[in-house]
Amino acid sequence: MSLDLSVLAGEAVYLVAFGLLALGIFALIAHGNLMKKVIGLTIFQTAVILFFVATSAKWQATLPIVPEAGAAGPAAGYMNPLPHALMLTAIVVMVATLGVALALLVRLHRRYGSFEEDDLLDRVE
Amino acid sequence: MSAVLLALCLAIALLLAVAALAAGNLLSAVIVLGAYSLVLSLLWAAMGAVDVAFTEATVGAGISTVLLLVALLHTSARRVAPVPVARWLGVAAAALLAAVLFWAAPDLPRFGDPASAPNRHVSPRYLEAGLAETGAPNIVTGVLGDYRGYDTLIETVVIFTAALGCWMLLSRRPG
Amino acid sequence: MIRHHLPALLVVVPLGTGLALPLLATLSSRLAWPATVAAGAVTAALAVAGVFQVLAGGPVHYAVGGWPPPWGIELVLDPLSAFVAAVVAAVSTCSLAYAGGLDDPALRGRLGGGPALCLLLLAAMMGIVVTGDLFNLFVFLEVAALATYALIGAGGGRALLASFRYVILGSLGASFYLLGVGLLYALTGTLNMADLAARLPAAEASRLVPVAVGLIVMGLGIKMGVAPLHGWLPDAYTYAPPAVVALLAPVATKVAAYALARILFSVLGVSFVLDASVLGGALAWLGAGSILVGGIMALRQDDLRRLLAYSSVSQMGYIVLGIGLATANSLAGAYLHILNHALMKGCLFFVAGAAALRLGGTALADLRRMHRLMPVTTACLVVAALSMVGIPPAGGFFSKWYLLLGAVESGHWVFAGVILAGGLLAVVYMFRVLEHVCLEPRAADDHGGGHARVGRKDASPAVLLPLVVLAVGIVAAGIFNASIVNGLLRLAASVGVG
Amino acid sequence: MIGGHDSVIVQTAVRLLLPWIRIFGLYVLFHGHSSPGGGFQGGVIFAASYIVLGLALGRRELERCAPERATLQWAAVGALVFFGVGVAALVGGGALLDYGSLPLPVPEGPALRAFGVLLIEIGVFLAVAASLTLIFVRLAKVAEEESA
Repeated sequence: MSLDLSVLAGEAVYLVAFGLLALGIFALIAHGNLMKKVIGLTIFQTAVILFFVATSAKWQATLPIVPEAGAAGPAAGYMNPLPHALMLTAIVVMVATLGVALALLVRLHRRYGSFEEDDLLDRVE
Repeated sequence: MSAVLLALCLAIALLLAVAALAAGNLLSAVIVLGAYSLVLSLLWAAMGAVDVAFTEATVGAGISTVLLLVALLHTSARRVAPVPVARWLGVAAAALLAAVLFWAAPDLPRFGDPASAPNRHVSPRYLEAGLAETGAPNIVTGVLGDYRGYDTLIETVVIFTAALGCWMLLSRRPG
Repeated sequence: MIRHHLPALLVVVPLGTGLALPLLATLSSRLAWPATVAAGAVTAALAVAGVFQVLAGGPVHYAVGGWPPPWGIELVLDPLSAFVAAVVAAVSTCSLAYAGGLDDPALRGRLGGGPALCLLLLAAMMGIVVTGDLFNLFVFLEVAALATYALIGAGGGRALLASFRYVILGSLGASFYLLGVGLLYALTGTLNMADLAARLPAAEASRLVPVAVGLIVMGLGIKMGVAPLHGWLPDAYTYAPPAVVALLAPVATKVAAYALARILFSVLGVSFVLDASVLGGALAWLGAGSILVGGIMALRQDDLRRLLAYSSVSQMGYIVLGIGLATANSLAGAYLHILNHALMKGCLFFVAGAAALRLGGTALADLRRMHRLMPVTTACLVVAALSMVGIPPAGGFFSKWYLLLGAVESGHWVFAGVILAGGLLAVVYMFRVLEHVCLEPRAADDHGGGHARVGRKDASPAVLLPLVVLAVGIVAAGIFNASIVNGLLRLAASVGVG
Repeated sequence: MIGGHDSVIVQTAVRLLLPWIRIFGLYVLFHGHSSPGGGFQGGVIFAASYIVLGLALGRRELERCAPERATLQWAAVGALVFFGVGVAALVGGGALLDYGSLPLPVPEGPALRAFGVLLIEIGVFLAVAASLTLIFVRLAKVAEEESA
């Protein structure tokens, strides 16, 4: 692999993460449909996770699984495991938030029969 | 890490995110979101974050999609207006956030640089001494379960709180 | 042993009880609230012991799992965190006792789910206060948020929409915070606050620092409910079950304010806030705006709970203003206001909940003749209102006094004016409440079985006891303000100086 | 759809599939020490077996296999296992979650720490599997009531 392409693809990871953040916040604010807001929120949260994982990468490194036998060798040979561990937690937080958000949405829909914020506001009054 | 695979996954992920948000039908939006999660998990596997990829595949592409589908299952209102209501406010917020982040981007450490601060500080100990100190060859398990076990305890509390919350919210009481 | 493990026990006690409640409730559902209150009381006792331990022996550092920081997670009990922990635990215990006494149907039954969520919320707030790790703070923030969403939504109906809005905004805020932490991590490679503080000066020129700080301030600002980020707060406080608001309103937003102060002063340092950036000024203006917007909006409300919610936006502004000015006096004032506002807002929302139960609503018109019907409750309302308005010896006067001193001595006359104007607004909106409370009902309202015939129907002793405790606390905080400030808060305010 | 699939082939295939999904979940749990996976991923896979069960055999069958109250209590038990290990270390003389001081008959050092991690992973597994199953059951139930 030529170095140029790796640099390009590497920097693109950050830029795509930022682009996804922008997309997510746009949907979160602009969409009037609450389900779409949830989808926007999911994209926003995954973009943050993408950013964290990107800080863990090292070219020419392998998975952070150290062979049982022998010494571990230099750290540069393995991906940085800390962001991985953190992002596992962040994914759990994501699905937990999704569960509660959907519970609220399902109850709102049962009572007022809509996912549209405007309809709900009308019917709530 | 393969640069080609990275670039490919990034492009597809971005496309799928746009598609999920632009879809005029909630059912297709949810399905596309599941595909987006799957591509992300591929991306993270390509970056060597296998544990994150595994979790994203089971949770993001799996459970989350199922939960979203169940919530949609019995509703008839699946069509959504393609044109969002508060478009200009959304554009302004997105543009501001993107502008600020792009402005700061040049000061980020180079992607994949083994000498960047996160790769030089704190984490080397996990890799070099983790197996000897925690007995776990999978260093991510060592960090998750031992070095930062407190986070993981609270993570378990997070999912329990969510279950308890759903239990409270979706009980048989009227409302 | 308890002395040594104190920072961990502050989380362990409420957390363990909260997790065990769904099992305990199988034996007897009547045990749920007493167990909850007992856990809260033990936590409060430990937190107060923590204050004395810190005063006697200096800050306590605790390495969870035995791993030294920055590799493991560190808990820190210093003057600031010990003070906030004691305030949060003590006021929450009153709130839990009140919630148990109220026996809100929205939280009843269901395997003790309601009290369990309240305890998990308390555990999460204690966790936020004692942690010395930025990512750990995020995880606790999410536990607190999830418990809050469920508790607000338990009100049903309008509370569902209010809760959903908070889900969206709150998760956005938490994600902003996490992204800010991520930028700092990318810059320095550490998540431990003390380690980060040591490594940041070398990287202060980086563009990542202001962006990260901005994101963290935005994220925590949403959680604090300062204007203009307060969109979720008024509806949530108005429609959530009264027992829940009694727990949320006094302490939940303060914990976010504490987290902001912790990060600004322990990680970035006072000099960064004041000199190296526009941050201090921006925060001060944010706080000042919040004081005025919240106060003016409170004037226009006809419902007691909604009025109090906007008043919270206004009072949080004082805390943010004090943090933004970052002088010794303004910080002491801001921290003292965390205590005072927790006490008085707790007291006021307890009154609102009791009134909702006995008088059938919290619209100002419903409160007529409350002074006859609920004399004890009304007396507590008056004490809290005096504190809110800033009349000594009620505590509220003193925190605003220190804030005013801080503004004047640093030459910020505009902010001094805003503090006074905020007080004036509080006078108007609180006296409007008192006026309704003391009004005789109109003859037209009294057709058949109105209030007049029922006579006294004050809340039950189980509800009145925590209410009276808080009212006494308000006066005590005023009387002992000098010893609190000089003994503890001067130390807390010196965190990050130099 | 949550009323159960009407095809005998689907129902039988799912019944045959379920044990294998659960065994894979347990494998991911116990193998997380040396390969990707662990309590969380294993728990998610285990919960997936109940979700598949609900989708194919119907909600009633699912509620028979995973009654709601019991599921919530299993989630609490899982979190309490983790919590209990942490507190046991504290009682054993170390810091909270310091597995090195767990009062267990395992030789000290990495072996004891690894054993502690295994115990907490079991707690995570139980909590996650039960919590996600409960969230699914509740959502499915309410969504279904709405359409009725």
